[in-house]
Amino acid sequence: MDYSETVMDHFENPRNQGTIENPDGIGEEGNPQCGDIMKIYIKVDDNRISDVKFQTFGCGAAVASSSMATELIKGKTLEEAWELSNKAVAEALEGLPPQKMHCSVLAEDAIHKAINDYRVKQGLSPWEERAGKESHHH
Amino acid sequence: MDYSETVMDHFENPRNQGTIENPDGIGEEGNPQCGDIMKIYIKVDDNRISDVKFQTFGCGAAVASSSMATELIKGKTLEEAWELSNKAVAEALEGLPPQKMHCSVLAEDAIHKAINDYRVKQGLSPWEERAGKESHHH
Amino acid sequence: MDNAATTPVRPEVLDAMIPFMTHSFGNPSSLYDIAKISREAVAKARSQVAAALGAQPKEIYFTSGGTESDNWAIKGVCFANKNKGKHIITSPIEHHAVSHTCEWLEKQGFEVTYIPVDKYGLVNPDDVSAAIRDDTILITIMFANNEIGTIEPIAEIGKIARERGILFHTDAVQAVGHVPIDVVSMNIDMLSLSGHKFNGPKGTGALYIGKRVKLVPLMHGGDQERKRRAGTENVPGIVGLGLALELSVSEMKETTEHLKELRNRLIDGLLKVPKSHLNGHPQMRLSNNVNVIFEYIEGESILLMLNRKGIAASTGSACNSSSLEPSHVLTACGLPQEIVHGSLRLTIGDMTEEGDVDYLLEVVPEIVQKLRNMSPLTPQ
Amino acid sequence: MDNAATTPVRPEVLDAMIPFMTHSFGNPSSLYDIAKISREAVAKARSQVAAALGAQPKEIYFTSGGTESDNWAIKGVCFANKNKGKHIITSPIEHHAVSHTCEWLEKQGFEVTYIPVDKYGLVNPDDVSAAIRDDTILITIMFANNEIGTIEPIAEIGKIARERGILFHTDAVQAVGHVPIDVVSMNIDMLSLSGHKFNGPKGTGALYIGKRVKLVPLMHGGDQERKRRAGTENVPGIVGLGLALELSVSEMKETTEHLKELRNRLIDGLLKVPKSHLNGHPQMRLSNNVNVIFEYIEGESILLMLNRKGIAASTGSACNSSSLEPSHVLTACGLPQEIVHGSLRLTIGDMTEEGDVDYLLEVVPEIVQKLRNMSPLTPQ
Ligand SMILES: Cc1ncc(COP(=O)(O)O)c(C=O)c1O
Ligand SMILES: Cc1ncc(COP(=O)(O)O)c(C=O)c1O
Ligand code: FES
Ligand code: FES
Repeated sequence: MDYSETVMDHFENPRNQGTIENPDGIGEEGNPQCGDIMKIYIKVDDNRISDVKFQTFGCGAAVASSSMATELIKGKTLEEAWELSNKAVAEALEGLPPQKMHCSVLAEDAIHKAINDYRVKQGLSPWEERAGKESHHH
Repeated sequence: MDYSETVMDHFENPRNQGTIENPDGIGEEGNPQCGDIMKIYIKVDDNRISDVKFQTFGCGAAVASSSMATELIKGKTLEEAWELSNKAVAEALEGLPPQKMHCSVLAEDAIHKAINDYRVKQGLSPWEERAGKESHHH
Repeated sequence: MDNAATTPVRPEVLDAMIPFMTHSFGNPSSLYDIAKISREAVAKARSQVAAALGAQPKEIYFTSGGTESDNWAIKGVCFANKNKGKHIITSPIEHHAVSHTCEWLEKQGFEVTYIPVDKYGLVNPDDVSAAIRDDTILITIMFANNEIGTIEPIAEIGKIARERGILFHTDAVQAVGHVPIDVVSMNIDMLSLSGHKFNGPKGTGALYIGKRVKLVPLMHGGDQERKRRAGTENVPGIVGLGLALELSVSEMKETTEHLKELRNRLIDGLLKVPKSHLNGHPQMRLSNNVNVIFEYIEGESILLMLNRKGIAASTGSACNSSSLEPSHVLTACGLPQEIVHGSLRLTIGDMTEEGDVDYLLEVVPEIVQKLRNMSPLTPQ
Repeated sequence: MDNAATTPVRPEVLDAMIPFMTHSFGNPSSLYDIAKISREAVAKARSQVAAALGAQPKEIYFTSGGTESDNWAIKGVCFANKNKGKHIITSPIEHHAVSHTCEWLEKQGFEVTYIPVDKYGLVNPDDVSAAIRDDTILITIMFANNEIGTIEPIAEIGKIARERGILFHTDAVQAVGHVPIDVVSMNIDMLSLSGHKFNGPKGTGALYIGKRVKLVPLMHGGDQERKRRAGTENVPGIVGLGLALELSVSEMKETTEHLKELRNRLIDGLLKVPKSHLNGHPQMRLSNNVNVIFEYIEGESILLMLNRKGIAASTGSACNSSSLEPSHVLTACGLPQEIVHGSLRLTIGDMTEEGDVDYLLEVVPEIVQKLRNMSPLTPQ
């Protein structure tokens, strides 16, 4: 597996790793094929993600994607955070090997679940996944 | 092809190579499979092979067998010469590779033909090949 | 720490190979003198391999590796006997060189029975016996497993196969040079080995084919290897394989003792980590193999961390394979999916020292702790 | 003088291989850093081979030699397309790695058409076109013949195959590194090559597989080579093959000129012997190949005599083969049986010098005379 130095950096020194006590939203996503699991915790203030943490059971790409994705949505509005695609995560990591793209999808999906968890708890209707979006079940 | 030094000696310095003018018997034998041809000329005095020559178109083992076989029958009675088996030729050559045993059979057969050619010319009935003898057509 | 994957060529083996690369380049199947040197060197290697297995030299056929030997043995017997029967018996923990070959043959109309293994990865010979059908043409069970190191009851299976008149092939790629083998007393009809698993060259292997075995070539072509395996002989490779195997066998007793000591120390130390378990059989295992599961964490990430500490290792995790399927070996041993992902295989070699083991016992627990801190599965 | 059989490894190629035998022994398919060096070296070799053929690196698959490449291409396409059709077109002068593979496939229910060759060993592309049937799935015609050196009209055959939508494989074992090749403009779908024919290591080869080709693996097993050719990569071998091919191609123009000069001199000199004839095409022939028939004498005995003079050579005579069948190539060219036995193949290489040619021109006529004196076929 040839990972970029950015992937290895985020893998070895993961940003935002851990949990949030009393989070405003939690999203958990797993890939049944590879068995990996990612959990995202968010704190929302004023429609912005004021804090975010992750826990990941998974490969190097999964850990690095969690770390990078949480960095990218921290401080962003929920709308902005929703728009974060797995491709953007992979790009920010300076690329992922083709068979590891699904690991970044896990991050996108876990964030969406956390946002919708928050929305539902707020009594709002969940946002819908855009059509034709990449799946982590390949 | 691993030939013994005796084979190589008889191949490089063939004994009795050539023809006999007005021979008493000629035997020619060919192997239709490998295409090789051996021709034996004999001179008979007093029921003994007083001279013998060969011509061979064939592999190293065929040439060496011709050379060795002619050496072995020279001066022998026709009965003794008839008894020379291809195995004896091969043994005298210090062995032949298994797939080259048929080359020595060629020598045995050509000698038999030469002896019978002589016998027929003398008005005698030809001798019969012993049963179960090795064939050069394998 | 990944000696089961591949080993470097020993210096004396390399020295023996080089002349055949640069000088004596004759083709051993041709006539001329220069080829004689090659021919004799190949003959010597054939005797060396035969001696290591208790076989006759003419029962040894050189190939390009363990994979070719496995493919040849299995496809060769199946295509040669397809009029006799179409049933194959194997185990679910075979190397892919065997299992994928069997799967392909299933698509060609053959039928395969997979004998289940117990939690240690052991095949029960009685199960093999029970699985034999009238149309069984081949039993193929590996000698020792490459992931968990379990050594199978080969002599018992061989006895059953011989009694029932069925051909028995064993993939002994992990065993040859490491475990005593005797094809005669073990009733083995065909045996695969691979040069680079015992400090011989990569791209070399052999298949032992007992005299009574008929099989179709995998490589059709020239008359090499008694017309059964075509292709210009890889003379330097063959020379290297022969010598490396001879050396391994002559040093086997000593090496094994040394490795077992290190292995046991490593296992004992790793099992001190809470929620860790040994995979494979505690006694019937290769002396170089350690395979441990750490719950709640994932294998590829362990490997990456180890790699950063300068240690090469292997895992049964799906994330480390391009197929995304977790180890079929650990799954067959009955390990639940969540746990299969956290396995770590460390295979030691003659060059492993006590200090290496100590270093591992220092870094692995730290890595496990770090990854467990990160994992959503770790109980609070 | 038998460079078509095998060539020694060039010193600079050996130097490039050795580190991968003794040090960087990582398995290129695994995770750890040490493996990265191997992985990059294999990638470089793949690019070198691709560049030599005008192909993409991902269309190059490493094998254990020309024989494996031929077997894989032909069996692989046939097994993958057996529902589409079962007809193969080939020539009667293929290397046994192709012809014996086709013969085996005939036993498995495939049908083979052998396009006749003319007296120079040339296949007529129109004949190929005429032989195509609705169920033709593969055309396999060699690039250059190993016995008589004739170079086939590959681009023309490729054009026909592409137009008719049929896969085209060529055994280019004798051509690669010696003749310019471009798989794209020549419409070649698959191409076999072997490392030891251009001063690379024995036991190495490659198969070019164009993007549109589907074929079944010959080696089932691990995920190596994009899951199409299993088996631990022979990293030193692959590195050596890549470099040797790059060097051969870069020096091709110069080498070819030099060889042609020597070759023509040798041919002219040998044909001065009465009742001698050139085999193969006078112009469309490999620059290293000389193949001459001397009437009334037999090939093996010529070789033995030459051997004693320190010269290695080759013959199409049956007496030199363990099968006792004379050269199928010369027979296909229409030579009568008596004459087929007297052929002599001399193949020169970059290390051949003018003095070697002079020496040959001195000894061969003497040997021919000596053997003719001994032959019952020589007219008095
Ligand atoms: C034309 C041709 N094809 C195939 C082969 C087989 O190559 P290898 O012996 O390297 O497997 C050879 C060489 O022997 C050859 O000359
Ligand atoms: C048990 C087993 N069988 C077969 C193989 C295949 O051997 P190779 O990669 O040398 O072809 C291996 C090694 O990878 C193995 O461990
Ligand atoms: S998350 Fe499945 S392999 Fe990375
Ligand atoms: S006589 Fe036929 S090969 Fe010797």
